[in-house]
Amino acid sequence: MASSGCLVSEQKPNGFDFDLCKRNAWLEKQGLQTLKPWSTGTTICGVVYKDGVVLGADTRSTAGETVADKNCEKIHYMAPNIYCCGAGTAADTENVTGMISSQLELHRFRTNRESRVVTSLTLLKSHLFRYQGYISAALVLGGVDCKGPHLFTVFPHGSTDALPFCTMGSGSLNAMAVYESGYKEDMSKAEAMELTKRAIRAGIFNDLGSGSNVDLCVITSEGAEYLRNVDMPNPRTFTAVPKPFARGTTPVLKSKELRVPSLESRVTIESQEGDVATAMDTT
Amino acid sequence: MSWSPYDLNGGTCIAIGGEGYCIVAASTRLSTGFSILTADKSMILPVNSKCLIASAGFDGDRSQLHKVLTFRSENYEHFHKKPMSCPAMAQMLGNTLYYKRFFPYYTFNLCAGLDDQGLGCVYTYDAIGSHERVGYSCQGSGKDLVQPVLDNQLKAPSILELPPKVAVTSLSKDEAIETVKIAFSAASERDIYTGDAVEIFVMTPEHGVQKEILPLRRD
Amino acid sequence: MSGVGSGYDLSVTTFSPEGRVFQVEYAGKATDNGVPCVGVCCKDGAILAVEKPEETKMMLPQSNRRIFTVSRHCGMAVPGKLPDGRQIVSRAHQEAEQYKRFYGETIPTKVLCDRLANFCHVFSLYWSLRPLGSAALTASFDDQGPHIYLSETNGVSYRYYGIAVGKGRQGIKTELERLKLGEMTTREALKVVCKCLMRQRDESSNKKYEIELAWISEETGREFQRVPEDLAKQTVEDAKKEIEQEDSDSDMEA
Amino acid sequence: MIPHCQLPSHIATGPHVSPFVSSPSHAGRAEDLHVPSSGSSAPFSVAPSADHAEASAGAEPRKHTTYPYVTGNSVLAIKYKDGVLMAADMLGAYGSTKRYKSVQRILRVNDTTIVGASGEISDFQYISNLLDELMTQDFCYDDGCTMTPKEVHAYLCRVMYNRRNKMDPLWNSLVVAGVDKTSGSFVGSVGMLGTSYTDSHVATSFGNHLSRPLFREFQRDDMSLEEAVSLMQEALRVLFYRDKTSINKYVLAKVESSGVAISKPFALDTKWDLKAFVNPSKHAVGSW
Amino acid sequence: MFRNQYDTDVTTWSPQGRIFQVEYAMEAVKQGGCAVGIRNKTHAVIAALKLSQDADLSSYQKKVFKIDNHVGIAVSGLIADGRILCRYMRNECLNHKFVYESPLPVSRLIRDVADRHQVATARSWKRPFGVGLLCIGHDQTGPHLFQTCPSGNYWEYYAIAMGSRSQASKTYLEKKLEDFESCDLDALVKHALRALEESCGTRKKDDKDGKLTKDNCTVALVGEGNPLLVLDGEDVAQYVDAIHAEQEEQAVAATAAAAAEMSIDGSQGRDATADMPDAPTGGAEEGAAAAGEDAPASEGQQPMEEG
Repeated sequence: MASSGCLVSEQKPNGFDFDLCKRNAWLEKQGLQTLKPWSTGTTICGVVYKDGVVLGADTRSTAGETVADKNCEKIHYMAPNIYCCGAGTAADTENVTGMISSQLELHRFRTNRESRVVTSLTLLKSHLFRYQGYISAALVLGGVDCKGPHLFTVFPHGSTDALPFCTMGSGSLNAMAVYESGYKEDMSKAEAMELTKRAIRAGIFNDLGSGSNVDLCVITSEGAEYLRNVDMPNPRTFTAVPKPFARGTTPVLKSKELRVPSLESRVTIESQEGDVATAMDTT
Repeated sequence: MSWSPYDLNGGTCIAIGGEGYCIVAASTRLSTGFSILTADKSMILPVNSKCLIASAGFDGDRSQLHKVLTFRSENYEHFHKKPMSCPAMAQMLGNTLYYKRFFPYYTFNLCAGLDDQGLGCVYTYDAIGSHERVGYSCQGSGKDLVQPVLDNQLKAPSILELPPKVAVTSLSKDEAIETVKIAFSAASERDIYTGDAVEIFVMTPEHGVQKEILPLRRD
Repeated sequence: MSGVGSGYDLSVTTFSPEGRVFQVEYAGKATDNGVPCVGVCCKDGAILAVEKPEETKMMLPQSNRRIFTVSRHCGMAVPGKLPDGRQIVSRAHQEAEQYKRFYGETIPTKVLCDRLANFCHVFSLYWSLRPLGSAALTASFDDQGPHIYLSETNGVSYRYYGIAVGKGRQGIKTELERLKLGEMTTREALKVVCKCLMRQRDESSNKKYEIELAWISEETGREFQRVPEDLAKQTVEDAKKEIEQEDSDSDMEA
Repeated sequence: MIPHCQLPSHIATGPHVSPFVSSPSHAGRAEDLHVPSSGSSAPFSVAPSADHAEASAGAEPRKHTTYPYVTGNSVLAIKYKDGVLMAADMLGAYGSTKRYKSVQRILRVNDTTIVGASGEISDFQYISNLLDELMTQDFCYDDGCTMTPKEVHAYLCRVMYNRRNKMDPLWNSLVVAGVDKTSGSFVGSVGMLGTSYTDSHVATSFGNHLSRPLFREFQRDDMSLEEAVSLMQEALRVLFYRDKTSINKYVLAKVESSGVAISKPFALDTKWDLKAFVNPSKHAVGSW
Repeated sequence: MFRNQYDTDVTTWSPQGRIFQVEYAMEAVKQGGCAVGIRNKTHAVIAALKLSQDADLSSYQKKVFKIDNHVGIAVSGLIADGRILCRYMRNECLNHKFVYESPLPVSRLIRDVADRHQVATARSWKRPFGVGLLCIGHDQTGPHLFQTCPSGNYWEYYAIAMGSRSQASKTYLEKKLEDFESCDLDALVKHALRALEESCGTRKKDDKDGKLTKDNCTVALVGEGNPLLVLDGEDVAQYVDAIHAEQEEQAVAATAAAAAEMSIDGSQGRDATADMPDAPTGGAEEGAAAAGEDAPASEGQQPMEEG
């Protein structure tokens, strides 16, 4: 009985296993310094206008308090008529959108039809739901299909919402303030773009997790326009090239000559001036 | 809900001592969490004509500390009829910090000025008052980014060298100011708590304390 | 008789054989010989007035204040030794503030004045202290209406319709008794009070005088205020004219 | 009358009693000042008090207010051409309950200064009493000196910081606004830890996220009163849309050199029937 | 002598309601070096005459103190007592600055320090402070000039003098009172110094003791946009020289005028005060003796240093 009990306990239960997540939490409590994943402490947003959808994102990605990438892309391709902004852990947003994007493409090959935004939404939320929020991807999904323009938000746990405008990420409140005060019904493309640009700028200037430039993506029934860095409001304020060190700044304390016969035999050294040690010094 | 008596309000400061000048610079952004509270709050206390103190860290402690130091320095002037010298101020700052050893001021300080030979002197501290005299130093949220740049660019003699040399940089004043500007514009590119503007105080025996402001990224 | 020179009057902790504490009485002299202060309670408020000799024109008018505000609803005039009086005022302020902090309402005048009398009394109990050479003439307006109280250095405190202390107090008191203060408004009483003070002046000295006036009434929103400068000036001038008029009338009658 | 030497303990200043830098001038001052030594009052430095003795090792330092009970939310303030404008709603929330709906969170301090508070209402009432006592002092001195907004701000910074030093914080973020005869408009803020700043615009709690983006974009120091009011209304409206602990009942206060005016409570127009909101997933059939 | 019963203890009232100990303390003020204060619309100035123990061997006793950037005092009487009050005032100002980040209103500071004076007159274990203070300051209500007294009284003035032979200075000030309010800062300083010189006693031209020199006087000034400035030595020399030069000129002019019109007395400056009644003459110690029989200090053997 005892041995059979042992066997039973080693049997894997059905479904997902979150043992590792629990282990990680425990380790962290013990004082383990967890790795800082790059996250897109981010402002992303989107708005539906008369003919389509405008998505917007900033371009800062951070690792803790340090900027990891000053001009990253947060608006991800899902399908020719669907794009998705991602906030959260960069790796999660990139991989989730990439994975679903490839599924959509396979689906298009199979069905020979344009992808539907709702299909994309369903795939995303099913995937995220299965991981119970451990995949930290907060998304703004927008696109235009045969039914018209669509805008959705997807939360890391898999819940979704269909909205005329929405924001996500650490700068979501800042961007939402702009949307709430500036949103009008039946905006033109230019108006929607301007409003979204302002919303992202609000995130850039008010949220420390967001920064650098504004990316926009406008999707209409005609197709998608990916507008990279439409606004670059943060030029460097001071530039000076640090002076190079004069040769000999680092004193040569001792030198040792190395002969690498195999190298000599294979490489033809055209200039014979100077020995190996001085050649290294110039680096 | 747990309550902490501390907050971190970000910001970076740099001090450089040279021959016949001293530079103290600090960013002016005050933030909490991911929010900017204000873009224009000075972290530098001009104590007197001989000494400047820059403090990064928690704003509440900083303002208390700066007030206490001003209070003491004014009393010193009343009794001594002269401004407190930089080394004296440095020692007092250390004592003031250590006095709160078990409920520390959460501030990271630089005390800089000119000594009686007109040589720039810089003192760098930890939060509870340990300090040493150095040729240049850097504190605050952008410290990890800036300190290597200073080590590389300032060309000051290493403090490990024997016999010991005064660790002031051999750079000219203008070169040093430019290095500070480079360091801050670089830090504001990569440190999210450093930005908006940097105040640069330059102290020379001839012109006293002069202030310059360089705008930085605001994102 | 024990008294001056007997040795029974050197300490506040010494009784004389007749049962008097001379030191307290001597301290009272400081008030009696000091500037005259008047307080009157009217229909709708109360007035404090102090007459001070003008020492030199180099001094700022109003620099030598004897009427102080204690809280929004209460103020006091201090006769006698001004520095001692300021101690009473400080205490009164603390009492008022502490009462408000504790009970959330303004201190009733009676409570305040009793506490001040206690405060003064303490100074007459110990050899190491001396009785205060001042008193507190309090005017206030609380939910019981306007009040005038006098808390004295010997530790007593009484409420009055009208009272005068300092030089010439007897004459002023006699004049006040003749008036129907309870039927007057504070505005009307201002001039009357000024006249009382001016009549008792020592005309032999050529000194110039200044009258400090403060009031609290329905008109001031039950807030203790010094009487506005122009009104005070006008009142004093009117009073002066009326006195001159009355004097010439009585001369004619004579 | 109001001895300056006797600083009330809530603003007790720390610097006089350092054993390290005791200049002789300070000898004998401690007794006058009622200044608790900032070191000894710090809970970290001393053994836990008797009632916590059993939990001495690794015990939490003693904390007083561990969370607020009845709270008010954002306070907003901006400068404009002739003065400053401040606004707040009138909710006193008990957790998520809209418990009190007529809480005045903007206080007129004197003719030049107003103070607004978010956070614990009872703590704000205590602070109101402190300020009232200060103003009564000014009234009693009757010497033409009244506190400027800057002084009120500095004072409140000390109050907040000293309470945090005692690990007994006043659970508020305060906004001080006003107009000074000499230095013009003033807007400043101080948080419960003593973090303070001044700026052209200030917002506490949720307002820092939702309102300041609008202020940073549109506020100018030379804007007219009308512009300032409409900006403020816009900011309040956004807050009402997105802050679950706010109600549509506001008070707006203005300070100009002529004095302080605080409005009666009012409500803003709101719009909840944008057609895109009616059924946004109409065309997204198939999802759930 | 029955009075002696009542004049030895600060907690004893005399039958007339006086406290002699306080009055004696006020005598100490009268023996201190003279100090003069004046204010105009924007500024306040003090000028003080420093005494020295021995004109050749000792330094002059410092008697003007900076309290804060907006307040300064001159002390007459027992300088050591003055220093205690000075320290108290400095602390008050610093404390106020610490809490409110603004200068302490001058009138409140003076009221506090006067209350402190009072306490010393009402405790058996204390004695009254033997100093009077002239205090200048500037705050949000403009420039101020105050005087305190050992009794705990204080007054605000447009112009005042205190200390030994200050009556002569007061006479000058009263005469010129109308000019002060609108004159400029330089003129104000000169007025103060001229008034101070009146107190120097002898008016013989060549007598060094009767003259101000750059070494025996100090000037302090404060006003709108001017933090307190204390001028000593070379800094006052220009003012002292200037008033002396003016006096010379006037004297020359007067002589010339007198020569021209024998009958008319055209002098304005120092001659005008020559007919001052009872202007005391002589040195500091004579002054002490002249202070009257009430003065407890015996001649030439003062318990504390006066200044």
